[in-house]
Amino acid sequence: MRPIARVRAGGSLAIVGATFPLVTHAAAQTTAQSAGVAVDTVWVILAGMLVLFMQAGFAMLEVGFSRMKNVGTVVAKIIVNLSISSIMWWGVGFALAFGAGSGFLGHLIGGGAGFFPSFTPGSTLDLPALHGSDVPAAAKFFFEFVFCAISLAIVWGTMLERTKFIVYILFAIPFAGFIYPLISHWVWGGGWLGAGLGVQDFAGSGVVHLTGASAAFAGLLLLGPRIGKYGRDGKPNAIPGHNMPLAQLGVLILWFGWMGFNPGSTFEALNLHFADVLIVTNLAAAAGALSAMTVIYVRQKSLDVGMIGNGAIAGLAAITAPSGFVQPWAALIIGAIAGVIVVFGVYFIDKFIDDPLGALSAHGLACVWGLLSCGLFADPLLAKVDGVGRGGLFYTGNWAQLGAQAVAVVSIFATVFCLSFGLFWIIKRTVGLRVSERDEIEGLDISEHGMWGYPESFMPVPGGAYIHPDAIAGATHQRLASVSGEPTT
Amino acid sequence: MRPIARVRAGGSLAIVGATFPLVTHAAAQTTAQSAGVAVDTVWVILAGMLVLFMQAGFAMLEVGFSRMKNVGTVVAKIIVNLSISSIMWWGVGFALAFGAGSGFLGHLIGGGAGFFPSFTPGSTLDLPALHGSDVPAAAKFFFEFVFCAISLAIVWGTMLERTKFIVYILFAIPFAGFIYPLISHWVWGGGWLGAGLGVQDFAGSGVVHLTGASAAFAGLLLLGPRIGKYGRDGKPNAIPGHNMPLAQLGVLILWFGWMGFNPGSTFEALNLHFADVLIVTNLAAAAGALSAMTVIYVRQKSLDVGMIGNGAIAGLAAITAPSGFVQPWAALIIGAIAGVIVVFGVYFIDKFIDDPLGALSAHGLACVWGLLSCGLFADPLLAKVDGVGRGGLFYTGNWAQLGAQAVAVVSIFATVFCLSFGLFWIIKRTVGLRVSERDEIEGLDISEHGMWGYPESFMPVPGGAYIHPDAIAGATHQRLASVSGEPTT
Amino acid sequence: MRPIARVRAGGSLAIVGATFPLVTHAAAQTTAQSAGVAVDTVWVILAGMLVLFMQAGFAMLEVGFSRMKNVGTVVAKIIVNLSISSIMWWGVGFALAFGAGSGFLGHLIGGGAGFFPSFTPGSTLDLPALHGSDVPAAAKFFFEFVFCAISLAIVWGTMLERTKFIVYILFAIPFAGFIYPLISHWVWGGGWLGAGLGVQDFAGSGVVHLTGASAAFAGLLLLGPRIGKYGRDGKPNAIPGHNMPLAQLGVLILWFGWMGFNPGSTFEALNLHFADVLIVTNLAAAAGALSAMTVIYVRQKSLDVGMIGNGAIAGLAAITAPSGFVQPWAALIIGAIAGVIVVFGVYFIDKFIDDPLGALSAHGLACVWGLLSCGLFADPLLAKVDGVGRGGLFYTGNWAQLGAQAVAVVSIFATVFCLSFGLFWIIKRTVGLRVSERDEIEGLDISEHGMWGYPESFMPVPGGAYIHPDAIAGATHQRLASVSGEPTT
Amino acid sequence: MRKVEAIIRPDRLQAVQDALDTLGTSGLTITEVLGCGRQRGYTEMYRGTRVHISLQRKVKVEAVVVDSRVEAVVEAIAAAARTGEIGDGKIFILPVEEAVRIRTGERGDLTIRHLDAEHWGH
Amino acid sequence: MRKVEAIIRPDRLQAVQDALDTLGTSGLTITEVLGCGRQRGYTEMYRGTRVHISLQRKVKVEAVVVDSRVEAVVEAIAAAARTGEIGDGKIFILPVEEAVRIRTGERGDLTIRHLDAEHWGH
Amino acid sequence: MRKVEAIIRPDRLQAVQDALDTLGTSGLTITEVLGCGRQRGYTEMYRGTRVHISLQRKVKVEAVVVDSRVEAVVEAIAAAARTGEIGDGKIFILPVEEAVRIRTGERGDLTIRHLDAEHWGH
Ligand SMILES: Nc1ncnc2c1ncn2[C@@H]1O[C@H](COP(=O)(O)OP(=O)(O)O)[C@@H](O)[C@H]1O
Ligand SMILES: Nc1ncnc2c1ncn2[C@@H]1O[C@H](COP(=O)(O)OP(=O)(O)O)[C@@H](O)[C@H]1O
Ligand SMILES: Nc1ncnc2c1ncn2[C@@H]1O[C@H](COP(=O)(O)OP(=O)(O)O)[C@@H](O)[C@H]1O
Repeated sequence: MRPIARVRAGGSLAIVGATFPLVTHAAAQTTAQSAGVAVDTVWVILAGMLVLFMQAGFAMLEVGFSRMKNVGTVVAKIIVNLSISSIMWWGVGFALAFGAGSGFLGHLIGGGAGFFPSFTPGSTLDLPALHGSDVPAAAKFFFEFVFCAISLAIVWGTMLERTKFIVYILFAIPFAGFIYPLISHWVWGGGWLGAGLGVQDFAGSGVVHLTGASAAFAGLLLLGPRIGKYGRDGKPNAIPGHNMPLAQLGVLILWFGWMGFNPGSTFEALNLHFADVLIVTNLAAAAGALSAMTVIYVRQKSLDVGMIGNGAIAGLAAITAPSGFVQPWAALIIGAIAGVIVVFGVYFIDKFIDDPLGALSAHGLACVWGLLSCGLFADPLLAKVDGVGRGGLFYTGNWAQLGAQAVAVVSIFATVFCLSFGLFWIIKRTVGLRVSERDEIEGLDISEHGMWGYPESFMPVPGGAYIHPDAIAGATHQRLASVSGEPTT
Repeated sequence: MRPIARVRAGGSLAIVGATFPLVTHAAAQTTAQSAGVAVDTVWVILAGMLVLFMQAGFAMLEVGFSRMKNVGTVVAKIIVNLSISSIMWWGVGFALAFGAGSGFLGHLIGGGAGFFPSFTPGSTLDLPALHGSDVPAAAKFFFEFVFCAISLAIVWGTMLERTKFIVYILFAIPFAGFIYPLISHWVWGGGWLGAGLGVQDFAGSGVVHLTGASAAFAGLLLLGPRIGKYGRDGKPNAIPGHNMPLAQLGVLILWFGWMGFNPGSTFEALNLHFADVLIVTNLAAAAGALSAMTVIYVRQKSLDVGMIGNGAIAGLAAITAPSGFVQPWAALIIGAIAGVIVVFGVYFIDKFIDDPLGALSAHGLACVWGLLSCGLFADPLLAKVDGVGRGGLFYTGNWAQLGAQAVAVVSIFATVFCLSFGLFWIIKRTVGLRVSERDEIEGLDISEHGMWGYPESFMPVPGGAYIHPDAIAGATHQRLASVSGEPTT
Repeated sequence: MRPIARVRAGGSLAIVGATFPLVTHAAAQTTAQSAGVAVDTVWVILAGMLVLFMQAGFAMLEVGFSRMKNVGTVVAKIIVNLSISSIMWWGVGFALAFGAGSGFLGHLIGGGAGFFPSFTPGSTLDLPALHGSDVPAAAKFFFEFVFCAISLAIVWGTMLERTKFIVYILFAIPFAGFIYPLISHWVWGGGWLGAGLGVQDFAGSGVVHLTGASAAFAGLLLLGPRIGKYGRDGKPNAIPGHNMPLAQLGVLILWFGWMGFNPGSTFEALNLHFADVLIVTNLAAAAGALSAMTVIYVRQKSLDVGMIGNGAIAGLAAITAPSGFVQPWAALIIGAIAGVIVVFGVYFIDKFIDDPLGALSAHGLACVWGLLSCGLFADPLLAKVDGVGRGGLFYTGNWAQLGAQAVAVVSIFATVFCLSFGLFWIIKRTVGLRVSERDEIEGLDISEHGMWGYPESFMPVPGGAYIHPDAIAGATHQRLASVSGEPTT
Repeated sequence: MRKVEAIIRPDRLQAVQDALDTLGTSGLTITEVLGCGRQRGYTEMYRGTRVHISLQRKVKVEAVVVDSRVEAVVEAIAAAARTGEIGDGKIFILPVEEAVRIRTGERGDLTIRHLDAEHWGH
Repeated sequence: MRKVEAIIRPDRLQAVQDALDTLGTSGLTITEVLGCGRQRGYTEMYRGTRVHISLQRKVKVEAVVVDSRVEAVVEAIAAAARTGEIGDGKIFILPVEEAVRIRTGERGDLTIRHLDAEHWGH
Repeated sequence: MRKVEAIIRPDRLQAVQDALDTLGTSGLTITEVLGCGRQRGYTEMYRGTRVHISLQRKVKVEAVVVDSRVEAVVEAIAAAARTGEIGDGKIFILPVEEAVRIRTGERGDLTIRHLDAEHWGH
């Protein structure tokens, strides 16, 4: 609402103050404090928006690596899954992840507060694990929501070109409502991994990416490869997608969005830590792209475009966990190794599993490396700033942090894999995971969505001049005539 | 300018202070206050930038729903109309909408200040309706400008694939210079609807979207359908566009941009209200997408990709008015109903009017619903926070607010429709609205812009290797030879 | 890291304080001051992110103006060059540009500090030229980095469709590591042009765009035109690219990003100057687009889509230098003249040099005009605010500033051109600049990257149903069968 | 049997289809082609330089018909495709020795015998 | 020499190629075409309105073969392309008077003589 | 009348057009096709896996010419299209019984008579 003169912000707050204790508190703060809260909130919301925009990045990346007959379903899926996450996170996910837990159970799952939340300006909720940040509950809610939606997007990025649309819906509900919140609680919500073992996962290599990739792995085992992916000899064939410019636009959008993903995870702007995180993030992306480029060139004597992009994503995914804990030089090493991992990971995984984007490597393997790398490179000073865990092996000579990180890797993978495998198995036995062979060959766009994603490329319209027969001559002229008054015929 | 050491911000402000009273005032503030103003300004500008970026969203949406022969004109139109709005808003629009009005006339139109404005750091203007916000005039100007440009974009989204380019220019000038400012003044600028009746339109379901859709409706009546849209039997044929990935990239960009559109309309960050608005906005989009998906699936047994995107847009458009006034649960209802409205709206309108994107439904009908929904769901507490109107029927049992909203719907529609119809009628009688039938069939890109938007798809270049005959053999080698010194031939 | 309860920001800062003097200083500040620093930092980082996102804009612009056979290499190049800039800027570029210089040498080059920097929350570096801003060194580093990457992107935008990929890598290293930092130091880093002569270049018409364009000019002279660009008669043929929607999406992204480019160059939010800069920037873009549209229409009777976009870019490039110094009315004039310059510039340059995007005009000529325009239109008050130079000729009647601007144009062009020509000459004599004639005709995607950027458009896949022969019948069914448990066949 | 091969303007395709529909034909095959003939290329101005467009977009319509229907089909196509301006295209008649319906293995005229003049194609 | 011209379903192309491969043929030329015949168009519902799709995507396979091989080639194509449902397509046989191999200038049957049945094409 | 049907490399198209231009022909029709023959497919490496490309992009040039000009046209095409490497393509000559100019309804040789050797096509 445009602030009409009679409605001063201060005034309105005062009015509301009587009703909302927290707002009263806010009004009682000095202006300085409220400016501090506001700048923190603007920062967290801005970062969250960038992460939201990463959905467009995933959409373009997946579109680019799909064949033309399957592009409409990709974008529909992105929008539907973003929508389902929005609602599930509001309903139950946020509460299970961050709502106050109690006693021993609190190490496993939250839920003391935050189901179906309402918000008023500046209102808070009982979110013990997030009390360190002064931003209002709404900002915390939003920022955590976009991470959940990203994790879900990672699951689906691997299952392109053969999955029934209903599967996306059926799996998204429990994933956004329970699986992701569970892991999120373990690491960030006061659960046994984060608050307990001091696992370092600054922005979610484990919580977001490894969770997504583990679920994807379970799904892929049950789903099987696209028709034509493996030859009679069992060797993989490439199915190179249709549009590298859009795919790499996706990479650039992801790179841009990651500038919110990691730096926003400071959950505040006042301590200025976010600027450091940003630089570290950017350097890892750069190192990942260059090292993947080099490795693939050495291996196949060509500068594979998609793999350069994969390298950047792997660098970003790997640095996600350590981004708040490491120095730029370490970021370069972490990113460069992620770039190597992603190439060999794609080579290896492709032999057995049909993962069109290489997401299992870029998000799965690279993130395992990222999580572990905290145990090696974490700067003890930054660990203190962030208040989680301790310095890494190379600083302290101590293996403890590395051990904690390994526990996180194993427990996240095992938990998510088992839960997801069970869910996908049930879906497979009931409604099925795959479209029919005929639908797969014709393309999902026409078989599931009733129209190609590129209608003119598939619809017979020679000359590009689609004119319906019924509309020829007579009819057209009549109709045009009725649009009278036009001086130019 | 990089801040050279000798140029401290404070110092420079002091220098300027003598000249600009307001800046003096700023310098006199405590640092705390100035941090508060700065954070508000950063927020408003950030939100405005996101809204500006929505132009790219409209561009991609319209490109996707056009045929390949008409895509260049779409993007040219977006850039030109953004440019015209920029200049018209600076020249007169802003002043007419928000410049102090006086007496009775002030209820109808502003204009006491703000024509051809100049700005200096922190300078203000006499904008009584916006005095509630402490951000400088430049920030207010920019934020209001991007809304005007969106409203204009909505007009044109409906008139694709047959409109003369000159029409875009001729109509944009009075629309951005007068029609939009008029409605903006009525609701937000201190006019009879907002300041008078207390009409609630937080971010412009009425001011921006209904205004755009009403003008579009007038234009469409005079413009007529594309050749081939209606068969000999008068029934509509689908003309499904050419590129769903780009269209849905457009939807995702719009979704992203709407995170600035609604939350930015708080015009401040300090009261933290923007975070709530954001959540409400996101939930309505989600509900809109899912309900549209469900309805269309039930109706035609296919998951129409475009309609899922339309649902998200309808949810967003509907929540625009109530976004500052309602709780998340209400947002879900508002969004879901908008998703239903958009499907049936497209079904119905398509029978009579050729609106390629379904914008009349997504922006027009959904926004009428959005405006009215304030009268049902507005939380009295939030109405107090925003300082406009009162609680809705479901909270208060009082029909007053609903009545005010209905008055807004009718008056905005009637006014904009009549003004626009008149303007379009004049344009039609003078230069004409439509291109010739031949040009329409050949495509607007080649006929109006001299080159296809997809040159390689239309230009005869077998093998994709466009080499001009003149350049073959001799000439080429000669030229290449002149680039001497190359060791590799 | 999610802020776990025990980790209050204040607390952690205090802990660290002992070690990092600057952080101690920060902790000693009043909360108000720290909110001020935070809001400045959020603003600078936000602006920097928008500039980073401009890489996607360049990618789309270049993709759109390339032929389909050369699009993969474009996006690969963007990612690789962004990566190289990231690392070179971290290693040496930033230090050479902004690290304290000393004595006479300090007028030419920096380097007293900032090589391979580490960052901790709020830490500073000895960057005398940037002391005017209170944001931490990490924010300064990031914002300056994105400018370097843009300058490099401008170089390559001109050399599309015939350059060897290795050339991008070989030239990027010295450009990002030395050439750009040199110019940056001269104007912004305390060197002889900025601190010495008081040259006004608010956001880099000279430092970023002219530097990029001058290097591009040198490269183009040695590279030569694409096969087919010039006919036997020596006259240029158009090679119109393949995708205007993506190209203009690029323009819209650039327009959006420029809202960070210029306004972010205030390096602070507290003085609110950035809002003015934003308005001025937007108006110049608008004027550029409209004037280019008008001129091209008058010249060739068609509304050239690409040229409208070029006009917007030219307007933006021109206003970059004066954006902090001029009033809106002047911005309209500066933008409009840039729009004229770009059209005639493209006409003229195209006769001799093959510059696919017209970047030499849009970034080169328009920026020369932009730099000079400061000397004409700079408002003395704003010159004082920015603390650089003085008012322009039209305000003061004094030619001094115009003279300084001219010196900057000449010295930047001459320096960058000579250094770049030398480098490109060496590359040409060693590894060569161009791909072979056969590779150029086949397209760089397949010859250098091993796969087309649009695989389905080039790979023989009739019917769009790519199914590998080996996978037909037997194998497929076998494999599908192994994915057992599916109830639907 | 004869193959009637017509090169026509893309925007006349629908009219040709309609005409053959009315006549009742067994089938059609359509290809997007580029052509040049009397209708010379043209030059567009683009950003101040010329673009030579030497080939026109055309559509090739092929119908294999029994000998007795050749004339009727040729006439129908010619009438429907004609605009009277240069570039209308050509019709060529080629001999065909045999036709096979893949689905059934049938051969000869019956594979391409005319259907009743009902509305195919939409 | 004869030209065997088959209009087939796009998703049978690979099978046809394989069949001809096994048989050993000298070459093939493939064109993407649109067709209509017995297999009538269909109507999709899209946003509540109909989309008439009157033309089907087909692939035209052309092979010029020596007279003695015509029957074998026709049989092979027909077998590989058959699904038994309407829309399988047609095969036409046209006379060819001469063939020239551009590379060598050779003429006549030898330019299209069969290769040994090795695996071409992949 | 004969139809000269040449399958050539895409990047030789311009040379063939020029050659026929010099010769003076009445018209050409060009189609993008895929071919396989002696020039076998190849395998690219892509992200560590193979991509088999079994079909080559070719261009089909069709010119219907009067009998007396067939040899000259074939020679001209062959000369212009030749690179000497495998994959240069083939030229086939097919009988044509009749030609109709749609615009005028004219029939026979005159519809495809040679124009003076002026520069068509650009
Ligand atoms: N001799 C020919 N051989 C093959 N195709 C031809 C021949 N002559 C004309 N065509 C085709 O017919 C189209 C129209 O022919 P054109 O000479 O331009 O017009 P018109 O037939 O009206 O004189 C050409 O674009 C070309 O595709
Ligand atoms: N007379 C014909 N002339 C040219 N093409 C034909 C003819 N009849 C059929 N075709 C082609 O064959 C395709 C399949 O024919 P159709 O009649 O639908 O199936 P079927 O041969 O199984 O009865 C058509 O789409 C069309 O491309
Ligand atoms: N018998 C044939 N029938 C139809 N097209 C053929 C035949 N032989 C060759 N072609 C076409 O000619 C092209 C080139 O032939 P190819 O055998 O590869 O080279 P060359 O003619 O130089 O030996 C093939 O790609 C194919 O399109």
